Amino acid sequence: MTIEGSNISVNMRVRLGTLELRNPLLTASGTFASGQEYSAFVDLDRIGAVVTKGVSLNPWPGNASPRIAETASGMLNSIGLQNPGVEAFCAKDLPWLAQHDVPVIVNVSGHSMAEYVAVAERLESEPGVDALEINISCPNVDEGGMAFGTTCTAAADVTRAVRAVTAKPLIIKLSPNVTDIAEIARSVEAEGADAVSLINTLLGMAIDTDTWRPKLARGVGGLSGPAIKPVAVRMVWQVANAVGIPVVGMGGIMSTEDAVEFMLAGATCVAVGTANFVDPTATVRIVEGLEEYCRRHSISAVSDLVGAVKF
Amino acid sequence: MTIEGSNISVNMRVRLGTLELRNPLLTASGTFASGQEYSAFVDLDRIGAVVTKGVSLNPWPGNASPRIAETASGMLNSIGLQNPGVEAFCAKDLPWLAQHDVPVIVNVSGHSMAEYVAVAERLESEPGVDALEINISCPNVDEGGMAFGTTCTAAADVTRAVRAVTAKPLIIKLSPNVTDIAEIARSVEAEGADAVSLINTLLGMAIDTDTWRPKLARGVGGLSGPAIKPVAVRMVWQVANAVGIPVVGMGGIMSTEDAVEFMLAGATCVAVGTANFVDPTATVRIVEGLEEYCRRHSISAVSDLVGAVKF
Amino acid sequence: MTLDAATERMLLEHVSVIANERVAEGVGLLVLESPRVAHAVAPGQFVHLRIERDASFILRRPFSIHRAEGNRLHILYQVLGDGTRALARKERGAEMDLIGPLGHGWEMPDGIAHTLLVAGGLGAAPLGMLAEALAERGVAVTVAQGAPTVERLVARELFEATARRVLVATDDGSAGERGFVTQLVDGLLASDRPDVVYACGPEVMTRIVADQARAAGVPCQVSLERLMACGVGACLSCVVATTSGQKRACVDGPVFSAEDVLWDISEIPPKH
Amino acid sequence: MTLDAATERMLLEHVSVIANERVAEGVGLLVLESPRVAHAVAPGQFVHLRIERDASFILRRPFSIHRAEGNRLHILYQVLGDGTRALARKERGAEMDLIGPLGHGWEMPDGIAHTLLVAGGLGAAPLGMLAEALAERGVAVTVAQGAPTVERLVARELFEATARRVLVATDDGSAGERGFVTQLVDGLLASDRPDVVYACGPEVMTRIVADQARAAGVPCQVSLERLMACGVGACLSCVVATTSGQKRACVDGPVFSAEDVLWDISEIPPKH
Ligand SMILES: Cc1cc2nc3c(=O)[nH]c(=O)nc-3n(C[C@H](O)[C@H](O)[C@H](O)COP(=O)(O)OP(=O)(O)OC[C@H]3O[C@@H](n4cnc5c(N)ncnc54)[C@H](O)[C@@H]3O)c2cc1C
Ligand SMILES: Cc1cc2nc3c(=O)[nH]c(=O)nc-3n(C[C@H](O)[C@H](O)[C@H](O)COP(=O)(O)OP(=O)(O)OC[C@H]3O[C@@H](n4cnc5c(N)ncnc54)[C@H](O)[C@@H]3O)c2cc1C
Ligand SMILES: Cc1cc2nc3c(=O)[nH]c(=O)nc-3n(C[C@H](O)[C@H](O)[C@H](O)COP(=O)(O)O)c2cc1C
Ligand SMILES: Cc1cc2nc3c(=O)[nH]c(=O)nc-3n(C[C@H](O)[C@H](O)[C@H](O)COP(=O)(O)O)c2cc1C
Ligand code: FES
Ligand code: FES
Repeated sequence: MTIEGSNISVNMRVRLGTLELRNPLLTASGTFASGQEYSAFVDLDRIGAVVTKGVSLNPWPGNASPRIAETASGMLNSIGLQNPGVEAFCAKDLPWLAQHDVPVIVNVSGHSMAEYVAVAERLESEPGVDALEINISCPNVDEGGMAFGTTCTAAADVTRAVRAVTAKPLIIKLSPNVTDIAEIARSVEAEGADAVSLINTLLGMAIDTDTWRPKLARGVGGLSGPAIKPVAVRMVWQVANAVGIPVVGMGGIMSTEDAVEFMLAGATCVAVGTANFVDPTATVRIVEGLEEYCRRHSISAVSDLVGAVKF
Repeated sequence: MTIEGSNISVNMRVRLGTLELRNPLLTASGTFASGQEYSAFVDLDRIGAVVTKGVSLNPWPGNASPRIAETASGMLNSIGLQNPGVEAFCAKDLPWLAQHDVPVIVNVSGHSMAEYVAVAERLESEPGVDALEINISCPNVDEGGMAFGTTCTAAADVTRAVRAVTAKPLIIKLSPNVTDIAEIARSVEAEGADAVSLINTLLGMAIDTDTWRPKLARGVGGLSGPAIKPVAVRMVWQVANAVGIPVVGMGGIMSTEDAVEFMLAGATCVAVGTANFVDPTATVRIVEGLEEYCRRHSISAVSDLVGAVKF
Repeated sequence: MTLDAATERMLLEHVSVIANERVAEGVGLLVLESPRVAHAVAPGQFVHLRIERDASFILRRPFSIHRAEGNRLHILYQVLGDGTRALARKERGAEMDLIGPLGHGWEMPDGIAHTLLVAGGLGAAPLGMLAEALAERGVAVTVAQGAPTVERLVARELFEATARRVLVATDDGSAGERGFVTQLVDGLLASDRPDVVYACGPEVMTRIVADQARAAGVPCQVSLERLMACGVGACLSCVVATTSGQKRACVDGPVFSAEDVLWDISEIPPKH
Repeated sequence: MTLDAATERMLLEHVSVIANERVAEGVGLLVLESPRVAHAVAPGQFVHLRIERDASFILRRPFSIHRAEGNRLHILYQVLGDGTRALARKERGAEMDLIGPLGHGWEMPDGIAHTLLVAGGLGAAPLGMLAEALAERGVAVTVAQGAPTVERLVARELFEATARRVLVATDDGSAGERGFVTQLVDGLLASDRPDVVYACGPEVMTRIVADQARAAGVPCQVSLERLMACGVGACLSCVVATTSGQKRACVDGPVFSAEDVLWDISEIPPKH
């Protein structure tokens, strides 16, 4: 695409397996709902793809409040995958998204292997769903969630089971709360994942020193925001060097430079999460910033940044 | 001890195994050298104990520069255990420390099992050494270091080997870069560790978007500071609930409230690291703050805070 | 849409500080030049304010609109933590940005003649605009206001100017009756027979007022506080349990019909 | 010792801004009321400044003392990132704290008559106090100064007032000779036959000057920059490889004898 006010044209397109996107900027699941709220601030047709809030088979109430706590350069959340269930999602969210020119990646959550499969099967027939992101890394549910993302066997099992029921591009979302994330990435690649996305939140806790109670009703929750960026960049770099499939990088991206940093580390796409809360225009601001960065550095294709870190 | 300007007296004493300390405030290894530099800012006799920079068997050059990078509410370091070796340490640092009224905990680093043992053996005969902290969690060395802290077997092996050669209180410093830190804590407790300390730094990376080079010459390094506090508090809470031995908590402690938060989570002692760089008087400021906090909450013994978080 | 369009849509506005001064113990009054929100805001709505840029606290802070006159917003804020401490340091000319007007405000049904506004502490903030709007419509307003001490009583002039009666209760009796504002409510329900009760304050108080109103058979609206990340309905951090399921305080509230709320004290934001 | 004693020891000082203005393109001059450091500092030493409190950047920033007069410190700073941007926003009266004076400064051996000071860009900062001290002792000072353009040339008055000669080179020729300051050095070494060369600037430049001095058989001192966490010798983040092992720039430096330095360009702090 050609950029106004410049004769250099930057190719912003990237590929996640068979899914071709107009630019590398995705929304991080759970921070952008299904896009409706933020469409008041940004045009969805400027974003690479909308990644929806996690969808489970049945309606899920989520955790008790308080569900968030602010921390130094970050925040903890224990929303707990509250969602109306896949039927309501297909009835309400997909039709709304269908009216917009933006690829849709549905984030699938499960409390059991069977649930992941059931949700994936239900979505398979939906033309409005361009890809699935399987969340095997949610620190905020008791059964399932993160458990599936912390061992190679479990991660491989979920991937194999979902792969068997979907022909859509399959992205597995990895947990950072592990000793060796590269090994888990390899095990899901081996089972046919088309891409991996990371990082989900780091398991954290905060205690109120006046009340002596945890700041989150659930006790522990997931840490996100700028605070975790160095851990996320490191993991993206490790995983990108361990697998052949594309990596979606996220964790504390607030600025264009942050997005570039993840791409240099090896991310083909980047996702913006907590930043939406701080600046509801963050997604499009960063898309525009990436184009501008490429022009400034005379880079003709944004994909030239992927893994370009120099040692 | 009685506090001026108050008729309530707060007992600040705590025990780490057989080691009794006048207060729970330790220095975090590697951020306070052997105390000499900071003795210009604080009186060491106000601190619970000095934990020294990591000491290895032979002199060690450490990593190339740049060795640090600032991150959001934190910093990365890849110092790489630079130190003059245990002989030089015994010749220079211990005599200096002996002139001061402060318990000394020597942080032991090793690039092999044999090295941990050799350093511990060498220190056994030194009366000026009150306890050993074995660093099996350094992310900044190629062999050894963190490798020993990421599996239960390796952690247990190191503990057993060092336990066999020392009668001094033995503290094992755990790595946060693991899937289940509680399980590793249990395995070192089983081998006779008197206490565990956590967390060491989270493995992280930062890339300069102008030069496209990692900000650290070594590429990756250890993340410390306020950014990691929620992860550290969560791990201290998990470990304190998994073992019977005392826990030394650290990770982003900058204020009195931060220290209280770690004690409520289950830490018997707290260590101040990165905060020394920001405020060279942080250690004593927090000791004074803890006394004041206890008085304000009419707590007669600081140890009453340990694990007192309410659910 | 260009990025500026977001601001054209009156949702994201760059504002500047006109005045910022202490009006009560630990309470400041912030006056912002914020034309778009000032003209669009309805009583009970709020803004989500970005107080600092490269600070270590990253989230926006929600504040009710206490008054809107011309292009200006008045915000009454209590100094509690990092955000409000930083806010208290802002001087005339300082620039910030905010999202708003947000949320579902107070309902003013047609044909009501008498109303009772119950304010606990800073709960007076969102009731200011309401009192003015009701008075404008010729609806009689009675205010029952509580505070720990007289030094912490806020918005007195506004209430005196707009309400037919203002009754006060302070914990230490330094103004009005000694005790809690809730002690005044039963009497006022009986004497004034209001058509609607509007309540805002600590959730323990709001809940009692809701019970008192129910007992008296008077419809009651309450404004609730929740920790809010996005402020626009996307993150689900601000849920309120209601008879019709979990609602988001930032879009479905902060004002709810008291009958619909399934009270859960554990959901009150951290004390200070 | 009470905590105040740390400040009594003249190491930690609470300072206030007397003035802060732009003196060149992207360069500010900060004047601080800092009596203890101002009276104790020697040429080439630095302070470790805590610019903000609850900002997202947590580390102190090291700055050389450009001048010290009475109770005041002059700091010349280039605006690069978060810290210096925040510094540029500080107004008269703003309060900060600093650690200092820190480090090992310039050596001024007895009996020297002629000196050559080579400054690249902000390298002029630590050379200011040195030029004044040398002039005071009646030592002849020649300054060779480089900058990208005339707009970015700093400390001209100070050098004009204290040096016998000031030669300038700019990349674009907008002042003095076109090219690098190092082009001036060989000529000056030959013509002035200095007893000592003092150099500060980008490490690529300092290194060349050190070579030029060695070739001419003139002793050379260089001030080096390293990323610094503690600033007091405890963290080992600032090491410089020397013939006598690894030294800490914050205590053993920042000034080193050029012959002792084992140059390693990779150690230069990140460019901007
Ligand atoms: C819809 C709504 C309207 C509000 N209107 C006002 C008002 O007009 N005047 C006023 O003084 N306060 C008001 N509050 C409360 C105000 O948002 C908090 O006092 C403020 O966010 C505290 O920020 P802090 O950084 O000073 O405190 P901190 O405790 O440091 O804040 C830490 C985190 O907790 C959140 N938080 C803390 N207390 C509250 C609270 N009571 N409610 C919601 N979030 C909280 C902060 O937003 C932040 O995310 C309102 C809250 C809501 C939800
Ligand atoms: C002994 C010494 C004396 C100095 N004297 C001066 C001076 O008089 N005037 C001046 O303008 N600059 C001086 N510098 C460089 C100055 O410290 C940096 O420019 C400044 O720290 C940049 O901070 P920032 O937040 O704007 O940049 P950022 O890049 O955002 O800083 C990020 C981190 O890198 C560090 N950093 C970045 N650049 C440098 C650098 N060149 N040297 C050391 N650390 C750096 C910062 O301290 C911070 O920890 C000196 C450096 C040292 C070591
Ligand atoms: C409020 C909130 C809700 C989230 N919900 C989900 C979710 O439903 N599914 C999921 O895979 N990740 C979820 N995440 C994780 C984010 O998608 C992202 O991985 C993480 O926040 C790191 O990115 P960030 O630092 O940019 O926010 C959630 C994060 C936040 C803050
Ligand atoms: C510069 C630096 C050097 C360190 N060196 C060591 C070390 O030698 N041995 C060790 O066990 N931990 C070392 N650490 C880790 C700290 O002791 C501490 O575990 C970690 O920094 C978290 O605490 P903090 O956030 O308060 O700094 C080092 C940390 C820093 C920042
Ligand atoms: S604050 Fe995000 S949904 Fe209400
Ligand atoms: S900066 Fe810490 S040793 Fe030099």
